[in-house]
Amino acid sequence: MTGTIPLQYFLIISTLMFFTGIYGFLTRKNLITMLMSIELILNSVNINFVAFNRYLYPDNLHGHFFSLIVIAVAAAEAAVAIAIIINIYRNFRSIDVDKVDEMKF
Amino acid sequence: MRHELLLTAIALILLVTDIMLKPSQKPRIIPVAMVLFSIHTIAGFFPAQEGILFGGMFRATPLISMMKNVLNVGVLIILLQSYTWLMKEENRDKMSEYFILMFSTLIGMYFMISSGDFLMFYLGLETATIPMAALAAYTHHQTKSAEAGVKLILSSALSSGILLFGLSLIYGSTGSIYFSDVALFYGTEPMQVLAFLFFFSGMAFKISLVPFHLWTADVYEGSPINVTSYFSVISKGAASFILVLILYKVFFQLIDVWQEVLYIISILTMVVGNLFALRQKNMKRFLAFSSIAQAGFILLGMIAGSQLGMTSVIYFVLVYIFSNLGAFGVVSAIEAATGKINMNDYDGLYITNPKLSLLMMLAMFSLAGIPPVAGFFGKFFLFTSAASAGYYWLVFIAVLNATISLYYYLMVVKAMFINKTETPIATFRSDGMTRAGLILAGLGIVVVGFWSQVYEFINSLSVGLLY
Amino acid sequence: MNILSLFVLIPVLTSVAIVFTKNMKQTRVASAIGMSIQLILAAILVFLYLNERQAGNTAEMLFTYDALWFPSLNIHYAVGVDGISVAMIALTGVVVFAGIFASWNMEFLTREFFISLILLATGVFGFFISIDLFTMFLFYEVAVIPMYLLIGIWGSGPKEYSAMKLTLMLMGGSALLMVGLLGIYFYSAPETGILTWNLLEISKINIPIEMQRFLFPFTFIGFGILGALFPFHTWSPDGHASAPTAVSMLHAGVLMKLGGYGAFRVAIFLMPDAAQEQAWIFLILTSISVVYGAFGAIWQKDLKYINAYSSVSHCGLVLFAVLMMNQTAFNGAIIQMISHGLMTALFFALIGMIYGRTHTRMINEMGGLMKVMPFLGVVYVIAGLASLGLPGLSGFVAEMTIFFGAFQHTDFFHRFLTIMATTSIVVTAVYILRVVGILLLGPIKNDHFLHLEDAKWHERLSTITLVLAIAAIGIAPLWLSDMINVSLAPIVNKISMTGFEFTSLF
Amino acid sequence: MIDYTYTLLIPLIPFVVFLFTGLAGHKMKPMTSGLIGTTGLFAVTILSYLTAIRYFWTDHVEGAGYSSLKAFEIQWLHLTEKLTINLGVLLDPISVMMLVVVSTVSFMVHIYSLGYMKGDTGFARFYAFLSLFTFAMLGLVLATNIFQMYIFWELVGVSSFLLIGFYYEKPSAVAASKKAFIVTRFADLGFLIGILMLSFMTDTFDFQTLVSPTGPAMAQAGGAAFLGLSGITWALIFVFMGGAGKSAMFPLHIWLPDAMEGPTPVSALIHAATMVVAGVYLVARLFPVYSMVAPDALHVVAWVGGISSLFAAIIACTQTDIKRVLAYSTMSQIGYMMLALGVSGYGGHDGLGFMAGNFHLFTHAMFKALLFLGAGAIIHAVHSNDMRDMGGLRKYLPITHITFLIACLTIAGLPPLSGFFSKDEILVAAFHSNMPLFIIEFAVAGLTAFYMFRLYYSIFWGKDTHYHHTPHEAPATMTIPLLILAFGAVFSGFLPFHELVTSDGLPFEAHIEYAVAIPSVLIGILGIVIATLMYRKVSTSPAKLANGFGSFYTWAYHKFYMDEVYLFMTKKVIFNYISRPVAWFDRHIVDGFMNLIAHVIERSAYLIKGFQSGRIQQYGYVFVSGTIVLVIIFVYLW
Repeated sequence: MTGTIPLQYFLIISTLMFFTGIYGFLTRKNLITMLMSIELILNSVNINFVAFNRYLYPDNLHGHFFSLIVIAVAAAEAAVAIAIIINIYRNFRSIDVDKVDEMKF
Repeated sequence: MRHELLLTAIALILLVTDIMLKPSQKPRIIPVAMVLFSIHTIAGFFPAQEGILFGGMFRATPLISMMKNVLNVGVLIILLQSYTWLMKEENRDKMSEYFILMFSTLIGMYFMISSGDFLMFYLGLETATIPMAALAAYTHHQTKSAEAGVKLILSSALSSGILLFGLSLIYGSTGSIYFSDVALFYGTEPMQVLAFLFFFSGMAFKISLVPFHLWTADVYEGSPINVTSYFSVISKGAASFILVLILYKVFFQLIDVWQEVLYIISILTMVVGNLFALRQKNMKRFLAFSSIAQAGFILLGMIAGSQLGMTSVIYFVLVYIFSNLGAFGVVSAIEAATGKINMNDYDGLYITNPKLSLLMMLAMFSLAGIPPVAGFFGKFFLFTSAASAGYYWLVFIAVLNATISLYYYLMVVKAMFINKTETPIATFRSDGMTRAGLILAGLGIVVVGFWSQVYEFINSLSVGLLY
Repeated sequence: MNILSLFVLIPVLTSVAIVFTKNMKQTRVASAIGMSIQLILAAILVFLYLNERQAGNTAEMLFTYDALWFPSLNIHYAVGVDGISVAMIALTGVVVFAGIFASWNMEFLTREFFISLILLATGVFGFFISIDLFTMFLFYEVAVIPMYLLIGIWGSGPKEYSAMKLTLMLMGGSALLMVGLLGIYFYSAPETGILTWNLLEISKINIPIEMQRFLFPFTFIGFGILGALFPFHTWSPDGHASAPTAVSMLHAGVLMKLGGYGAFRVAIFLMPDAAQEQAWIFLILTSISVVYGAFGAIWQKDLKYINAYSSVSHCGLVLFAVLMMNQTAFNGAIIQMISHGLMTALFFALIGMIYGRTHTRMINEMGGLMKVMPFLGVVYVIAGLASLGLPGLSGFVAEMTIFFGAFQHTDFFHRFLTIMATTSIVVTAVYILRVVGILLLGPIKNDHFLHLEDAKWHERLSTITLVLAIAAIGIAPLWLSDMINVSLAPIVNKISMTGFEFTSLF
Repeated sequence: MIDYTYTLLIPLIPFVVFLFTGLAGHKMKPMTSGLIGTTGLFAVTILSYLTAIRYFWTDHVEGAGYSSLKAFEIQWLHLTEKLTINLGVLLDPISVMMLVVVSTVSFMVHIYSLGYMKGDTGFARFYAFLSLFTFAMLGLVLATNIFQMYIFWELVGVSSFLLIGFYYEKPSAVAASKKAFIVTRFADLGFLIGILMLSFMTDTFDFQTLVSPTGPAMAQAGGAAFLGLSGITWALIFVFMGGAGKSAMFPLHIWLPDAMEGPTPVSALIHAATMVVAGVYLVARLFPVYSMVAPDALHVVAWVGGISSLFAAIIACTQTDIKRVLAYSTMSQIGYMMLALGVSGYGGHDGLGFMAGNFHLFTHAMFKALLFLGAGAIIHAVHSNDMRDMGGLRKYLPITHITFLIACLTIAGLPPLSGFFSKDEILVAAFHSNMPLFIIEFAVAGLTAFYMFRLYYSIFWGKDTHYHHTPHEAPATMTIPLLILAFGAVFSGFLPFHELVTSDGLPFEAHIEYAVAIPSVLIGILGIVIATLMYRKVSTSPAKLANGFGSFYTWAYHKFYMDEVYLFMTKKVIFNYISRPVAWFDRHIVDGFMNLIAHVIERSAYLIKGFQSGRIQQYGYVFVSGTIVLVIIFVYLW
């Protein structure tokens, strides 16, 4: 395979995505946006898996399967999360994360 | 595989039954679920086939089925204790969901414990977590419950994200996701340590170790009490089981690293958990923090990396299930009967409800590690395990923390036995199921310690590093 | 059934019986019967023990029974007694018996009270019969924890604070102890042998000296806290002051002895090398406790505080003697434990009875009680005289044995400390006579005291039992001392086998 | 060996009587318990006399010297391999002599008290205590070893405490009993330390072994030095400290005058005749050791004795309470005895002082008991202790008057009364070995005569006091003991002490040395004459004399402020500067530290509560930071 993009590029991208996701999770005030940040994290993981699989271990398919499963699980997670966020909206009339601090200390 | 199949079948049966029942007949689901689950629990104790499935993704050993049985017992007690609460009007039309969600998470845990590779592990983990968020938000009309749900789902998503990132690095560095292969290729290179730490943070979140624990108290407080007790014993127990398994099996090369990690984290966990628990007035929150501190103790068992360590962890979880469910059972019974949840509501409880108070006292003593109840044995073996690896100072700090924890456990005892009040909780009588749950927990607290066969049985199944 | 196991079984059965009693009368009768059986059993044990020794049985421990409990950790339920434990068991039997009768009129939650009290006794008996470190520790904690309820529920004054402080400090002590015991366990098999908790087996090997250096302070202080080692003694005044009568009796009388006994049986016996190296530190601390406790007692105004500080002083003497590490001093330490157990129990019983009548424990609010309650007055004086070491009563025997044991060290450091400790006998006289003078003698200060009654039958029974025991030891100490002496031989041998010299400060 | 095992009964009888009257006394008629006690003592007296006669005369082989023999011994406690505490009966000249003294005086006091204490509420208790004391004192006297002596030493201390505080409702009596006990206890501490040192140097407690010329004690001469004195010297000085405390030697004497708060018969028995001479007896017991290996300690004994006797005599001249005068006189006389032992040598005529000290002990017991019992009769008659309330009593109390006069003459040392002989021997002994002490004692002899006759005249002559009730002579139970003791006081001087009680058991020749005897009698007479001039009639001369001495008189009147010094030491220094700070330290520093820990934990619980802010993002922030910190530690720092 000539002229391919080096593995490092994928890793850099995925790392950037990972930290972007974390940054987003820690700073966005909207619950939905936070959820999206989490998707970023999960996707960075997927990139990792796929890239590792493709570049380092082309003999097996573990990474590919793993990323598929992660996508599926992420979908399930998002579904439940959004259901709960809707519930939050019903109760708090807002999806601002800072409002959701009734319980503390 | 029997555990998983049976439980899946039960969940399906319940689902179908629920569809067929008329709204007025809904409560019938409870006895059905109870009976089925009891059968399942008992069936779990019969010897099962050993071996591996799916090319090594799923493993069944006597040790693993023992772990599942321990969880089953806990869940059974929780189900029994939930009866009064479930029978409330507000829960009438979603009773079966309670069981189905709970069983789903339990199935997830089974798979997690049985996993032979990280993929199965991750699947199990998420199967266990996602329905749990739904359970936390079960009483959806309560803001607290909703808040608990969102806190749990978001935090756990973050933690699984980080864990997954760790897993991807593990895969990258070893080329496999099978435990046995990973163990072979794993070394102490920086990236591998990094990957391990990411993985560990994710697991620490599940066991709620400091500083990954902050969600715990809020979620515990917001969730319905029986769900809380489920979180605090079953979920935590399952996570501890798989952590100890993975540490011993996969990361044994990193033992020097993770022993230090556990050293630091366990001290932090015990201290912070205790400090927070000291000032809690809400019983649920109080038990939440106390369970954080307890998690710190569990690490003391793991740190040994030996058969003794494994045994002590499993045994402690068993003891802890009984003790904590004893405490939660009482809190739950009282909340169900009176709606009171604060510690000072318990003033003078002994005069009006002596049996409940006695059980609560036993549970508190057991949690604090006071003989002759089981908690003492559990703690003692954890400490023995840590000492066997030479961590004497850690043991010392841990026992000091146990002393501090005794302070707040005694505060509860004090409220019930010593404090005087004009308006104690009136005498009440719980229904049969709840009482059965309480008695089961009480029996466990008293018997499991003295009855050394329990420990010896677990020990005969346990193994050390690299089994 | 092994006779020793009965000592644990009977209290448990008694507690169970109490659960089924219907009213206060039945409850206390049940407790009294149970504890009387226990006392008789203790007497039988002493008799059997002496018989066995007479018959030439030279085993280190007699009446042993050994059942494997947790095989994987080699934990046994192992019991056995030698002269020392027999003596301690007899002491416990007497004090518990007296304690039951001293709390005859407990009206509030009677059943619960007696159950907790008897549970406490179970722990104490269990501790003394154990030769397995694990069960020993287990019983140790069993004995400590009912204190919280007993003080917290039935106590007086700042009872909650005191109960909490006492429990937490003692549990802090067991934190140290836990480390010490675990360390001992993991070094109990030198080469590749099987690790063991059994005292006797561990005593046959030598724990590596580096480990001893590390573990000895843990173990010794751990037990020392319960033995009121300065500066970890402050739970004692508060705890005693708040505790109800029988609890103070049991606590000061036998529970504090667990500390001394453990320090001796475990810390010194198993780690003699480190003990000899580090003894000087603790000797300084204990001689401080001896004198300091006595001076502290002078200034107190509350009867129970006086007695609590006096306990600090007397228990300090126990540890002091234990650290002197020779046969005579050990012997003295054991006799002092028994003697102090009896007389302090007597004191607390009397204080409880006086308090029950006058409703105050402040000595300066009382006076001339000898006139209105001559029986209690006389017994109080006897207790006081025993405490200040009058010949013919037990305290004298104990103190003299200790002083003579301690004086065997020929270096200046040890002799100086011994002489310092002996000064306590004067200070003790000062505070005892001060109390007797203010409390019992002189004119009656308060008219309403004129109508107080003297002791009732159960109070007489309780106190006379203790007085008889005190006098018996005081008048004929030889049998007790011989019984202990024989059992000390293995311990002294082990100490002398180690070639270590005492470290002394100067 | 002649069988003396029956002597075991001598201490045991009073013990049994004590137990019986103590436990059952309140159920009997008071007089019954009194009679039981007296009967018991009668038996003891008979046995004692029998023993004395047998020991000194019938069983004695002429010219063989008196050896000491153990009539009985059992093991009491086993201390070390070498040291064993035994209890037993030791008979030798001094113990037999003391046996006679104790039983006689105690018997007299028992009879006397039948009258004196009649009608008192604590009559039975009184007799129980008396029996206890007698038991303890006899046990002390018969001790075979120094530790047994210490045991009974403590027991006499406590019986003295009980008897001084007999009137326990009187605060002054309570205070006095406390003081007596604590001061002697302090002295006993010295005794104990002395025993500890002595026993570890010699490996024995046994008197016979200790005093044996070939025994281990004798090998200790020289020995390790500390502050220039050998170890055994220190040990013996400490032992003497115990003796000095019990015998009220300066500066441990302060309890004795206060002890007069006890009933007068008690003062006669304990604080005049028996217990207070225990110190002398102790030194006499160990005399060979003192004399042979620790002459320095013996000098201490001599000087303490001398100073005490002078000191007490001076104070006695100023006191007005008759019992206190007698108390100081006792102290002074015991000083004499101590001094006699202190200046004595060992063996033959050198042991004159030893013999004289014991002789004086014997005669003093008779006349001092007589004086106290007489004083008791007087107090019984006028219900006051103060001589200023008395006067002219010779008309009302004829028997008391006569016996009291005899006693005064005896103590003043006029021949041929017993006091003359014993005191003369002491002066002779001092004269030959230590001139400064002789001069002191010589002066004290004059002072003694003076203050005794001051007392005598103030009571029986002087002003004619008006009494509320006409004083009347005491009943026969009280006067008969007076007469018997008077007989003893007069004739006991003729006992051949130099043949019976000597330092080495062998008799020696003693005769009156006129060079010493005549001046001493003269100075005694001089004292009497001065007292007669000043006090026979009411006159102003005493006041003038007092003024003449100025502040010295005031100092003496206030007993040289010794009480105040002690009070300062105990109340101020020990209570305020030791005990109180200790109590404070304990509460606030030691306990405060424990509370501080609790407080810190609680504070920190509040300080960290901010972490639990309730915000998911903050939780996530902590989570991520936690991971990063772990990574930094384990990836980069590891």
